[in-house]
Amino acid sequence: MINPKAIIAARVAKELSDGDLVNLGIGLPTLVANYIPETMNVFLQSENGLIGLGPTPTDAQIDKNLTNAGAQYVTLKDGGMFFDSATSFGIIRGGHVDVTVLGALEVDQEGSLASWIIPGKLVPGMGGAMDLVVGAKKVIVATTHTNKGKPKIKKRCELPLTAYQEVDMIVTEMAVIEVRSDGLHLMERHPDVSIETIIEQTDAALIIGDVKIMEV
Amino acid sequence: MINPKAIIAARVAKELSDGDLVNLGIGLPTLVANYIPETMNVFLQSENGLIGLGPTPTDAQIDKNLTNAGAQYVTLKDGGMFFDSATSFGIIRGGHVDVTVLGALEVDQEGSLASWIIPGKLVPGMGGAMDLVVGAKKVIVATTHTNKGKPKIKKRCELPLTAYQEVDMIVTEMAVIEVRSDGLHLMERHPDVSIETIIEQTDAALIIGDVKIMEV
Amino acid sequence: MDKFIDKSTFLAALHDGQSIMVGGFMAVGTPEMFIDWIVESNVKDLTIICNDAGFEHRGVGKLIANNQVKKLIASHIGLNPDAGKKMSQGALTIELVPQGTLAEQIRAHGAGLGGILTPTGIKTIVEENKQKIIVNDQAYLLEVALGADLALIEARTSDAYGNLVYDKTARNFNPIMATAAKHVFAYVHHVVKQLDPEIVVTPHIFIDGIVQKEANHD
Amino acid sequence: MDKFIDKSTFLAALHDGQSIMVGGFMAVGTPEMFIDWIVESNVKDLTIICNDAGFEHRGVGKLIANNQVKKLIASHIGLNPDAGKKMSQGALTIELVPQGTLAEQIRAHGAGLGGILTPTGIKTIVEENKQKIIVNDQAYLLEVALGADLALIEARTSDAYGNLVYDKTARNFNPIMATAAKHVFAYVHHVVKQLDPEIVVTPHIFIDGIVQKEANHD
Repeated sequence: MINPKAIIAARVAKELSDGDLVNLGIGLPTLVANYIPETMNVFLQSENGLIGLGPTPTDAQIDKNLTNAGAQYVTLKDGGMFFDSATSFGIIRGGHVDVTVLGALEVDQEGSLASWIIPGKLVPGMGGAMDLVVGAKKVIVATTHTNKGKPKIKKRCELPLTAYQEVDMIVTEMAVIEVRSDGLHLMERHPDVSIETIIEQTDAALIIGDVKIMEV
Repeated sequence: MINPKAIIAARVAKELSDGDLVNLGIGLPTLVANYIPETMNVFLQSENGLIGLGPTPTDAQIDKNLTNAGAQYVTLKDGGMFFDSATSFGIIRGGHVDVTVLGALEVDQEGSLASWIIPGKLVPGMGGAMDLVVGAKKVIVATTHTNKGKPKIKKRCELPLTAYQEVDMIVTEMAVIEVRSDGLHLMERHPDVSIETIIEQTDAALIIGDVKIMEV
Repeated sequence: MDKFIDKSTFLAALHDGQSIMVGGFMAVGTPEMFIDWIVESNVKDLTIICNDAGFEHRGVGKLIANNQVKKLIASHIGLNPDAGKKMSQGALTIELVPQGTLAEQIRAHGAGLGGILTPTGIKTIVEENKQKIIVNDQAYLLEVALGADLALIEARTSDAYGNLVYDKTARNFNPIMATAAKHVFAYVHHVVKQLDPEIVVTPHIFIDGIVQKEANHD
Repeated sequence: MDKFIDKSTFLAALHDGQSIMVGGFMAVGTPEMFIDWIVESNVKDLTIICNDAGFEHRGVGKLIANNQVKKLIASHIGLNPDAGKKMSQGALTIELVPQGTLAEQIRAHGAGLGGILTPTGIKTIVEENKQKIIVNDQAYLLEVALGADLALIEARTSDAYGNLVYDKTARNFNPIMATAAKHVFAYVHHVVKQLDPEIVVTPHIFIDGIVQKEANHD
């Protein structure tokens, strides 16, 4: 498993459909854009005020007033447009975003997510994450399965929450997990990783049915 | 007193100042625009979505998509612009309108106004009037002093209210009245109308101090 | 991803008992062709949400005249005596809402808010049966979000994606209604390949179907 | 009606203890010249309302670095370690607000609303000390309107009246902040005689003073 992030990003991309409006969080989720088939019309939203995020600009194309929510330079695709922050979060909170993909410090078996603060240690703030997780139709957490061996998928989040019971799916380099009302269903495993290993690296209880092999 | 409406409109116009944003209601208040000095920059707002209302168009200038809130054709002045209804009432409710001028069925000595319904008889609806009266910095009621001899300026409105205690000034063809916390102050009278006549035609109590003569 | 639809697709989206938001202010900015198609469809028991009742032969007034409307939510009905008459006869329920409140209720639904606190209507009959909330010593009415099954809007120009811009005061309620319904159809006067990304008023993601003026609809 | 002001007029509007909204998203769309002038003025005990803390040497971060900020209301401070450090030391109070809530609170103030009901933050620490209101069986937080003494915004172009349009993602919080403060100053890159009335984002009535880039300010 040479590049866990690439595995995760590629697998998340398969969840997107033609015509979807998608918000990709800072960091790992941003990589998902690289795996969307060119034939598919997926519209990327950035909460700082645009729909139609295009590829990273060349040095010559850089416009200092055209950035994503992570302050990286971006481009705008045909059909894209700009709007203010109230409109942007109207789109987000109003249920008009089909899929939001974001990272996690912890995610739990009820679908609650912690991603914005480690009290006393790291206080970046929630930015737009709370609105995105509450507002988007489908919430996908894209994260490494553990933090250097420490499980991130927990029975119950211990850190302050980003949102309560809003996560729909968890994609890691080892597994694809669906959050349902009865708990976490292990849907897919990486071909090189056994179900036992996944259970071992997961604090939360997993419901094991017909586990497919992840396409990697 | 040949034209009461002209007297009222001309007097209301004197309340406007350079740079004011002003909303003129349907009917009599619309006439106020004719008495604003050309040298004065007053910006007229129309709640259907524009600032910069200009004079009535000639037949050749008529654009069916350029109307005021009374569905009359209008023009747009230099510096004017268009916006949607939420923005329009954000401007109104948010206290960004300096003066709103509107008519009345009844107005009372506490500054409450009734202007939108006679139950069982006339139910046009409140339109934007409730927001305008609550939101504007200064509310001027422009009305004939009586309805065919029946006082419109009452001790207390009997009809359902447009707003409670929001009116600042009442301008009629007979008098200029200010609404203060202690009641209605008669500030000016028409040169041809005695204070006694005004008192007689007014149901509300009037506080009489130094009454000036209206410029007509 | 072709959003350009024909009349049959529009008609298939109509059902008895639907709630329909219709853009326009005294019929300025109302998609008249959609109204005519609803009249033709003869669907019944509609709840119409519109700034006003239009005129008897223009705007949503045509739906009232054709007895297709069970309930009208509007700020003003003064220019359509037929609406007042049907209300008096008990044939039409009319809920009158301050115009600014109506705009915010629609915007709130589109923006995922449960409602807003407005000072408008305090100590009037508008406050009946509503929750009053004090913020910083001022009283506000809680006005809840208002959505609909369908929104029918009119715009000046669409690009190939369905981004929209409007024409002068025909803008009015159209952009907010475009955010607040399960399905949104736009009647547009012109179609261009591309719009300047700085001037788009309604992003294409809000629009489900577009009908272009003077396209062949039969 | 000349809205074009100079540096001295700007400086005269600054006072210790003011609340100031500053447009920009990670300093994109932040009027840096205004920030530099505030640093120069050395006013103290400011409450700054901004999407984020900027960077240590860019955006509102410069005011934090210069110890002029008593309280920061923002959604994110991750790119300015100095802000986090000052917070830990107790030298700076930071109130973290979800970004969409911050945007709506500011818009609400500008639009005369007492507040809005949002589902964001329910069952998180954001709900502490806030009123919860149920609408149609869903829980919402009541988030109250947020205004300021001053708003400092950046725009691409102004016309002679002070109507504004913005540049790409430098728009962000600028248009809503322009509605929500007692005095609003805009830093603009270009001035033209006239703007198309259909594309104006901020109507001139919101703007009290404009400073043009590269005008002589001393």
